[in-house]
Amino acid sequence: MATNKTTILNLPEEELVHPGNRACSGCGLSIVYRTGLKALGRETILVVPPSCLTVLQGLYPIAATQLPCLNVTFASTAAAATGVLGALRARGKTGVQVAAWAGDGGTSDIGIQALSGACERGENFIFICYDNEAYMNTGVQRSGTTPQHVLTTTTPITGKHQKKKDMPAIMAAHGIDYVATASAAYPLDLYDKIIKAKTISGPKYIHVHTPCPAGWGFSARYTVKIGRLAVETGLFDLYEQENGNFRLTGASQKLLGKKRKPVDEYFATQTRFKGMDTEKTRIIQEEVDQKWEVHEKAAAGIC
Amino acid sequence: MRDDITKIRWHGRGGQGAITAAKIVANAAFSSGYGGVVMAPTFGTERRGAPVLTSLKISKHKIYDLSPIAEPDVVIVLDHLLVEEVDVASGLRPGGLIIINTPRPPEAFAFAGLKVATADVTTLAGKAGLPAGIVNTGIIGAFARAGDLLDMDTLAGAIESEFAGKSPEKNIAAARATYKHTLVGETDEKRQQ
Amino acid sequence: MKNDNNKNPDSKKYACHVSHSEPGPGDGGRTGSWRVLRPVIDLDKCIPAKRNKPACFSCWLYCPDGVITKTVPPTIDYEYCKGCEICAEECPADAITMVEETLMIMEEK
Amino acid sequence: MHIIESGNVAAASGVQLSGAQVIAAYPITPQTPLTEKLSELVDAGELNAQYIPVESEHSAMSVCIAASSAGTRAFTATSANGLLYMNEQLHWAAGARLPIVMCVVNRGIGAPWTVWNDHQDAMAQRDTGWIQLFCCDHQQIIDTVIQAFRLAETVRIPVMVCYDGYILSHTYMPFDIPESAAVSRFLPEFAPDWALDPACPANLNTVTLPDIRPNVRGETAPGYMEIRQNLHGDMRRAIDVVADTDAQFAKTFGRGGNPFIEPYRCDDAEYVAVAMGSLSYHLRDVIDVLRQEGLAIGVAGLRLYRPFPNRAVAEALSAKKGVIVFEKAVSYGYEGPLYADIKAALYDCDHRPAVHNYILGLGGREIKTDDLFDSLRTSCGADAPATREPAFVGLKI
Repeated sequence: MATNKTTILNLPEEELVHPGNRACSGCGLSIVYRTGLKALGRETILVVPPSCLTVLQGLYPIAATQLPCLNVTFASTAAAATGVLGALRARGKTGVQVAAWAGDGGTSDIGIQALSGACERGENFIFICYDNEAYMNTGVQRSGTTPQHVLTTTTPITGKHQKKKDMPAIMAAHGIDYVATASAAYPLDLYDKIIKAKTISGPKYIHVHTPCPAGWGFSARYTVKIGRLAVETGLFDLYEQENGNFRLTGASQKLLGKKRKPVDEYFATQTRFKGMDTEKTRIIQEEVDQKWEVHEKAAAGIC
Repeated sequence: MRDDITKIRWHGRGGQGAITAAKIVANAAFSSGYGGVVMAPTFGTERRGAPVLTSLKISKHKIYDLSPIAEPDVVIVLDHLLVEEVDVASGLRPGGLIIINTPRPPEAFAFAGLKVATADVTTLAGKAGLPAGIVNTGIIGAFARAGDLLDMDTLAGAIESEFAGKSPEKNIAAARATYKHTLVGETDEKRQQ
Repeated sequence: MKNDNNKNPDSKKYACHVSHSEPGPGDGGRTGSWRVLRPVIDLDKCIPAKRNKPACFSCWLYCPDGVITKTVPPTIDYEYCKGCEICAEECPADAITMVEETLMIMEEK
Repeated sequence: MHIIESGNVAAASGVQLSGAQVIAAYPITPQTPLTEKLSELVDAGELNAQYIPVESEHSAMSVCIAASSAGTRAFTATSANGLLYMNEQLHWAAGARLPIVMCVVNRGIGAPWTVWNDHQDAMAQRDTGWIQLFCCDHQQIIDTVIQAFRLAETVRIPVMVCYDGYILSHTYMPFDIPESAAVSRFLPEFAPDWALDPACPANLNTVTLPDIRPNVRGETAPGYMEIRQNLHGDMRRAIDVVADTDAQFAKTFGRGGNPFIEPYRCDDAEYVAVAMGSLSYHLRDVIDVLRQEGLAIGVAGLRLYRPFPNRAVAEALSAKKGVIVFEKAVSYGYEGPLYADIKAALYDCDHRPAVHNYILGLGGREIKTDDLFDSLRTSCGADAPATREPAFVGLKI
C-alpha cells in the first residue's frame, strides 16, 4: 500500500461522537462509528436510514453525532445521498464528503435498489455498511447477510437455511472503483480504508463486519475478540478491490500461507451458532478452505 | 352545443407525424386570431404503424371541452389504406369534408353526403425532396386548398416555424405542390342515404 | 447552514416545529449507571503509565463509547462508561480489572 | 409570449422559470414528456439544474427530500403507481417541512393496469400533508407551478400540482409564458433558514419521543405530537397563503383571482356542479346549454383540495338548492372523497343544499357530454332522487 498505515499513536484524538449515547454496552457499531467519523472528518454530511445507528445517534432534540446528518426512510439511503450531492453541486459547494451509513438490512435488502442505482450513476459518495448480520434494531431477525445456520428470531429453531449474501461482490460487480471490507476488530484498517476512499471520486463501498453482543449471544467483553476470530478463521476477509484489483489487507493478508484457526472455534463463542453440528461445521470449513485456496493462488499470481 | 368550433379529425399511423401536422395547423390558426385551439392526440399506448387519430378544435373563443371529437367537420386521412381499416368518416356531419392522401381521384371514394378531396401527397412530397413516407406537411396543402379555414401562405408560415432550423423548405414545397394538385370533388347527393 | 438571507419573511411564521437535533452529550442520560462492573486501571501495569510516555492506548482505541482518554496515564469517564469490559479484555498488560460497582460505591462512601 | 404546446411542456416551462435547482426524474406515462422536456432544457443549458435520473419514484422523492434538506429548490413529477410508490416519502417530505414541488399527472391506478386519466392517484395521497392544487388548462399549469414554489417555500409544506393525464398532459393548447424577470420578482431565490451543512451540524428527522424533552440548552423541545399538530396548523393557515399567493400572482401577471374555487355562472345559480381539473371546464359548455333551457345552474371548479377550503366551499354552495359533485375517484366502500368533504363543509351551514355524487371517467372512460346533461337534469329536477349513494356515470355493462 502506497499510503502510510495509521497507528494508534497517530490516530486523531478528537471524538466526533458524544458519550452517553443509547448504543448497547459493548456495541461493535460504536467502535466502527467512532473510528469512521474520525476518518471522515467534520466536512462530512451523513445520510442514515433506520438502524441501530439511528438510536445511537440520539433521540430528538439531542444528537450524539457532531456531524450534520440526514435521517431518511429505510429504502432510500443511497438516493438521499444522491440528493445531497446534487444540492451541493447546485450550491457550488465543494470539499464536503457525503457518507451514507446503513446496516446490513438497509444495505443488502431494502436499500439495494437505491444503492445499485446510485452506483450506476457514479455518485461521488462513500457507502458504509455495518454488517451485524441480522436486523438488530428490531430485535435480531434474519437478513440477507445473516450467515447460514444462524439462529435469529425469524429462524428460531433450524436456523437460517440460506447462505450469506456476498454484498461486497455485488457492489464490485457494479464496476465501481473502490470496494473494501473491514471489521470492528481492526479500527485502524477501517480508518485507512475510509481515508483512501475519500481520495477516490465516484461511488465507494466499505463493508464492515460488526459483532453484536446482544444479537449474536456473547458477553459484551468479547466484541473485539470475536470480530478478530471471524478474520482469523478466514470466515470474514479483510480486503480491498481497487479499480477491479483484489487484494487482501491487514490481518487477512497476514494469514496467507499460514494455518487459519478452525471455524468451530468461532462458532463456539456465540449462542447464535447453537444449531451447528459436526457435519454443518465440516461443510463450512470446506467452503472456507476452498475460498482461501483461491486467495492463496491469487496472491501467488496463479489465476 | 357550441357551433363556433371547427372540428378536424386526423387519421394516420403511429410515427407518421399526424400530431405535428395538427400542431402546425393549430399554430397557423392561433396566429390568425383563433384564440381557442385545442389539439389532442390519441390517448393511449399505440405503437409505430398502428392507426392513430388526433383531434383539432379551432374557434375564435376559448375551448373548454377537451374530449375527443365525435362529430368532426373535417377529416384528414394521411394514408388511404386506413379507409379500409378504420371508419374514417364516423360522425362526420352531412356535407363535411374528407381529405385523403391517395393517388386516386375523389370520385373513387364512396362517402355518402360528404365532400371528398384527394391528393397524391406521397408522390408530391417525394418530388419535393422529402424522405419516403413523410406526408404530414404535404397534406397541409390539401387542407389549405379544400378547407376554407386557413390560406396556404399562413400555413406555410406555420410549417416554417415548426421546422425552424431544420430546413423547412422541402416541407413547404411539398405543401405548396399538394395545394396545387389537390382534387376537390362535389358532394355526392345521390349516394346520400 | 443558518441563513439570514431569507427574503421570504412570511416563512418564519411556519414550521416552528421540526425534528432537528443538536449535538450534545448524554442523549441516553448518564450511561455510567448502566454499569455493573467498573474498569479500574492499575497504573503499575499500564504501559503508557509505566513508560510515562504515549504508548499502547488499546483501551482508548477499542472503547465503543470513547470514554477513555488518550493521555498518560489514560483516564476513564465513569459518568458515561457503560462497563462493557472491552478495555479489560483488550489490554495487553492486563492492567484493567473489573470491580463490582456496589463495592466501589461502598468504598467511595 | 404565447405558444401552443402540451400540458407537460407547460409544466416544464413553469419549472424552468421557477429555477428549480435539483430535478429528480423517473419516467411514467403520462408524465414522461415533462421529464423529457426538463432533461432537454438542462442538456441544452437553458435550465441550470442538477438533473438526476433515478432508478425509481421512491428514489426520486428521496433525492428531492435530500436536496431540499441541503438547501436547494427541488422538483420531481410522477403519475399513478409512481405516486403510490412514493407514499412513505410523501409523508416524510411533509413531516420534515420541505418545500418540494411535484407535478402529479393524474392517472388511474392498477390493478388492472390503466394509463388513462382519473384522480384516484392524487386523492389517495390527500392525508400525506402535501398541499394539493388542481389545474384546468395549460395556463393554470404553468402559473400554478410557479405559484407552488412560492407557496411551498412560504409555509414550508410540499405542494402537488395536479393535472389530468392525457386530457391536459398530452393536449396542445395556447398559453402564455410569463417573463422570466417578472417570475424572479414574484419568486425570489430559495433561501431557507437552515440547510444541511458541516458548518452548523444538525441531525434531521431523528427519532422523536411521544413526550416533550429539553434540548441541549435546557429549553423545551416539542414531542412528536406537537410537531404533527404544527404541520396541521400550518396546513390550515396555508389556505390564506394560497389566497395571498394568488393575489400576488394576479398583481404581477394579471391572471388568477380564484384561488380556491373557479366559479362559472354561479352567482344566480340554484344548482351548482362541482368538479376538479379539466372536467370543471368541460362542464361549462354543458351549463351554457342548460341555462338556455332555463335551468339556473353554474359550475364551480375546485382548485385547492388539501388543505380543504371548507369556508370558501360553504360560502359558495350553502345557499344553493342542489350541489352536484362529479369526481374521478372513489373512497371504496363509502363514496366519492370530494363528495364527503363537500358535505362535511356544508354541515354547519344554516341551509344545507341537497348534494349528489356522480363518479365518472375512471381509468379514462370517456366522459360523454350527453351523460353530463343526463346527470345534471336528473339531479336538478323537482323530483331529484334523495339517494346518498354515488351514481357511476358511463357504465356500459
